[in-house]
Amino acid sequence: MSINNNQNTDIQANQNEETRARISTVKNLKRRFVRNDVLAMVLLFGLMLIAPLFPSVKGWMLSQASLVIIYIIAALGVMVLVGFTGLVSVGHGGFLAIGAYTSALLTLHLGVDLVVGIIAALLMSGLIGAGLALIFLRLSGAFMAIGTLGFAFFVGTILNNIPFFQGRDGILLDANFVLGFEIYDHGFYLVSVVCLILVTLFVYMLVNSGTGRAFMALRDAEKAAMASGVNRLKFRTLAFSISAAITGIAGALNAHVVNYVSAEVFADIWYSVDILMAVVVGGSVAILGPFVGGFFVVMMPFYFEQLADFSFIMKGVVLILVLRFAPAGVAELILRPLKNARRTILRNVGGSMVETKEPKDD
Amino acid sequence: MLGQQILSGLATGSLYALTAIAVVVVFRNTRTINLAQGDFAMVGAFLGIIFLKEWGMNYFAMLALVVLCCMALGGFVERVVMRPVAESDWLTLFTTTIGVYYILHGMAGWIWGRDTKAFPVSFEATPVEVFGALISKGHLYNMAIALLIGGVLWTFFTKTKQGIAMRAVTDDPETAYLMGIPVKFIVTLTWVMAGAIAGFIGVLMAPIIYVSPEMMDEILIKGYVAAVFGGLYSFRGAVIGALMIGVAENLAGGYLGSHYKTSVAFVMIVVLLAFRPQGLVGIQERREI
Amino acid sequence: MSSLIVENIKANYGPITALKDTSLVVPEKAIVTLLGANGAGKSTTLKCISGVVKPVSGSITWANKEIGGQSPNSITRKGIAQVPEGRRIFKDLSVTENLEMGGYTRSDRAGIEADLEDIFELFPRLKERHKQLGGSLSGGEQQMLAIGRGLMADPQLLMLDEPSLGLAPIVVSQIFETLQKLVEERELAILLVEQNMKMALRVSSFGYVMRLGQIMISGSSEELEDNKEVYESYLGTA
Amino acid sequence: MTDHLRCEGITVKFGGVVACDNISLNVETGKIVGLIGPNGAGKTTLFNVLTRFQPYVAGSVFHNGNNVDELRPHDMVHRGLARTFQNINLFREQTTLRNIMTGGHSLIGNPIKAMCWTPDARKREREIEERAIEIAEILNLSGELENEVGNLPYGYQKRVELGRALASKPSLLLLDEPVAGCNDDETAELQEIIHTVNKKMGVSVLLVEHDMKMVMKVCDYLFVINFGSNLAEGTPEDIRQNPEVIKAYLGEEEHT
Repeated sequence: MSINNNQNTDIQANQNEETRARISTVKNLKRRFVRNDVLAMVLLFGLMLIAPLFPSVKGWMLSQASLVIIYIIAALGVMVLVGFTGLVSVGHGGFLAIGAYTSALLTLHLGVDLVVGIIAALLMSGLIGAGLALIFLRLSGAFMAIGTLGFAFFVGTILNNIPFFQGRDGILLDANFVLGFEIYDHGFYLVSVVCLILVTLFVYMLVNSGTGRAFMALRDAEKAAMASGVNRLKFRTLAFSISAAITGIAGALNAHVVNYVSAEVFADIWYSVDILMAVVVGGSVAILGPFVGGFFVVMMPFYFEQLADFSFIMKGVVLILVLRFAPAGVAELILRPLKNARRTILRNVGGSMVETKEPKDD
Repeated sequence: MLGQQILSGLATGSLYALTAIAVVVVFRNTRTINLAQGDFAMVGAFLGIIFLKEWGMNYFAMLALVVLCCMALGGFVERVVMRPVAESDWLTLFTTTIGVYYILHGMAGWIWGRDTKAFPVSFEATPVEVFGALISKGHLYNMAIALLIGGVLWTFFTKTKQGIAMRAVTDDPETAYLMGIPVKFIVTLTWVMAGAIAGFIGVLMAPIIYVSPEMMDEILIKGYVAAVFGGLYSFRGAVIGALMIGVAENLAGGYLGSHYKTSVAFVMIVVLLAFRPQGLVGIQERREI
Repeated sequence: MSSLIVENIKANYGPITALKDTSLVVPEKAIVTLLGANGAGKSTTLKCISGVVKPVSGSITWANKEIGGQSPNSITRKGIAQVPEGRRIFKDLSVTENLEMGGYTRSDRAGIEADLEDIFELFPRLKERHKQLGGSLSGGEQQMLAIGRGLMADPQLLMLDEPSLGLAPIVVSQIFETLQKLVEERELAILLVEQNMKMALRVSSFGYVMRLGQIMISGSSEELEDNKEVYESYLGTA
Repeated sequence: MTDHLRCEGITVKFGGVVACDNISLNVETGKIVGLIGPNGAGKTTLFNVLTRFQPYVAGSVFHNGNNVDELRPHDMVHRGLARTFQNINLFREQTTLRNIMTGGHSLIGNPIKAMCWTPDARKREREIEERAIEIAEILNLSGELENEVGNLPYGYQKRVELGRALASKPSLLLLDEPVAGCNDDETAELQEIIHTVNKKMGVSVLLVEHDMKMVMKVCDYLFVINFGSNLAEGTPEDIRQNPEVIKAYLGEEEHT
């Protein structure tokens, strides 16, 4: 319901020419900033899409790249929860597994198309996420982290012990079909990139909508959010299911990138921890964060392939150093100059009266 | 049969209880969910093998030395890793312990290898009879040590100045600081204590589950779940929760089949939290976390 | 001579400049009152003295030695104890344990025992409830416990932050009587932050009025009681 | 005149402590009403009751004559009630613009549509943004729109919070100590803004405040509470002369 719609005009009546001009300059600037953001994303994704055309790019590079993309998508999913709502899940490996098995089983038993598999995975994870949200959202902070950790663990034991899921032997799949065409490394890479583009676009829209604002309001100051009219439970449940659904997409891709799923892989709760880590290292505030984090988490063991334990140690060291020196994540470090520049431009236009106090790092 | 299931459930439960107590100790005073708690114990177990096999120490000297080493490890982690981020939000604290987890995990794998190792000491498998139920000597011994540690902790928290000060810090760190209680020292002490408990757990667990970098993962999760039973604040709740998990797990294993054994903890936590989000003992969270 | 001299201290509290330029003196065995409306900087002044907040500039001298910027631990050891605003009892600790924590910085076992007895004598109610948890006490009892806890540090200067907050008038007057008794018996100096102006001025010998982080008016209690400006700072009217 | 907001016989207990004991008050439509009382009198608790943040054991709250006992805080916002907090409660890591726009949450419509950017949702979004920019201009915050609120000086943050409350197009504004910690200039500025909001935008205001000068100047009517109970009510003139009130503020002279 809306109240006193006439107030808007009242405000406008109080403005003189000068302020009106300033308001419109500010609006135009804001629009330009948004255009620049979109342009940067178009460039990045364009490059990713045409990458297979370069002769030096080999098939194995593309499947490695697909793996990175899968992690980025999963991390974007976790970001919606951790970054936007401030709720922490250490159990998203569970949703990854749900997505993977949904798609894998459908392909195995019904021979569905990859596109159908991905959509089914998305829906399945989203629905289960919504159901679980009802339990987990009764908990706050640390309690929820432990609850979700238990969930991932639970999914692992189910996969291991119920014969339908074929336990540690796993499910071996045949080739992937997209819209009737059989695809290989190149094709799968393109499917992954398209998924990534769609998910990124969605997350961008989410951030720049009232819904995203409500999520972030709950993260930063719960009481203030409620005082702004945000229904806490409703929006948290929404965030939780969106987050689960996105992770489900990553799960489906994960099953098909190697055409194999097994409980061995998904029962490992440290899978969940890895995704969370990607978000923390990359940063969960800017969309760039999961890109950096996903890349880091996948590529680190890749480079230290011969020294699995050493990559563990490096992961730990990097994580601790990032938390200590760049708590907002690596992406924040990259983006900070840009943000500062925009702030300065607007201050000059808007006629700031604050003695310049450089933003400090918390 | 039932009595026996319950008794060995209590025996495993008492080890979960120790883990849960260590989790609660750290959480109460530092808002940190310590994911590396299990790894302290894992390091302790590996050290135990070295002390026994390579240094030829006897069991009790080994136990004492392992506990000392784990205390040092706990203190070291607090001073070097946790203190610089101590003022951060709980997620940062939590993820920092993930970093510690990765490092300890990787180091253990690097130095000692990924294969499971047998712990040289194992107690005679011959069961003894307690109240008509049969239980192995190892289990009995574990329960006794767990009880002993529980008693020592209780005395520490109620009878000693540092123990009371630790509770005061839990209660209201700002006022504790005003009273002249060195809050930072107490926090270090907290981690040292968590290390000590981990040392015991490592040595007690090792003969039962073998030694490997991953040995504590599952137990740690059950320790967490138990800690949540007490609302993460109450020792009593954590112990009750841990014993319940131990017993329920054993009963499920005995009557439903061992497949279901490991899921019991999760199902229990879901049921509990659905009805009592504050935990079993109903202690309200006092700090915003 | 153990007198407290605060000179030109400045302090920030979060985003606010809480203290601009505050100076005050608490002589030996005297009760000095610090008055002022909410947000005037009274509590911050106390926190600077007790070491919880570090002043940006200025000096705090106690018994002719500079103590500004030291930790609460060393300041408590030097004989300055604070009873915080809102009492801040350790809710999960028993009454006795609360008192013991007040004496955390001391190591003379016998002295602690003796003081514990003294405090139980001073507040018999606390003795009756010595095993109860701090959180289960009534507001007045909690205030007694807070004062007792402050005394356990064996201070020469006791600072109280709004001891009358939320308490019924009859309880407040009992507490103020106790304070007077303490000054006589234990040779304490007291620095009192209060909103309850009349009662505070009645027990004290000297007072300061703060506004926006600065001392606006100072004078003997009699002077302040007759000063119109003091009323104005409270009621916004002459 | 009609009552915009009214409460009757509100009682709140914290454990054994009675924070509010049978308090009643009402805010007439279009008026600025002040709620005052010494520290610890229960003002903020009552405030939280009125905005439905605080449960109560007895009594009722009425908004435009409707009983709102069962409503939750966010429901109150959708009914046109907006509030600020005693200790600034903002989304510190977000920009001024986003903070104010979040205040317009009740205007976003269906959240699913909003996040899918349907044309209707985008139209609402643009309106919210425009309104936020306009509010920022009124509150002298235009230059800080892209600045994170946590970096702003205290007085600015106070205004951002007010802006957030105004963004929901409230018909009743509840302000908890709007000028606490502000210097004289900032106080005067906020006072002016409250006046504008009330007179030009027709918003009723209930404010809790310690700065007596400000309260006496701004309010049309005052309620005084002490020890969790009603002590007095009346125009600022009445209250200033009320001996009970003076006693409550300056401390009673007990002769024992």
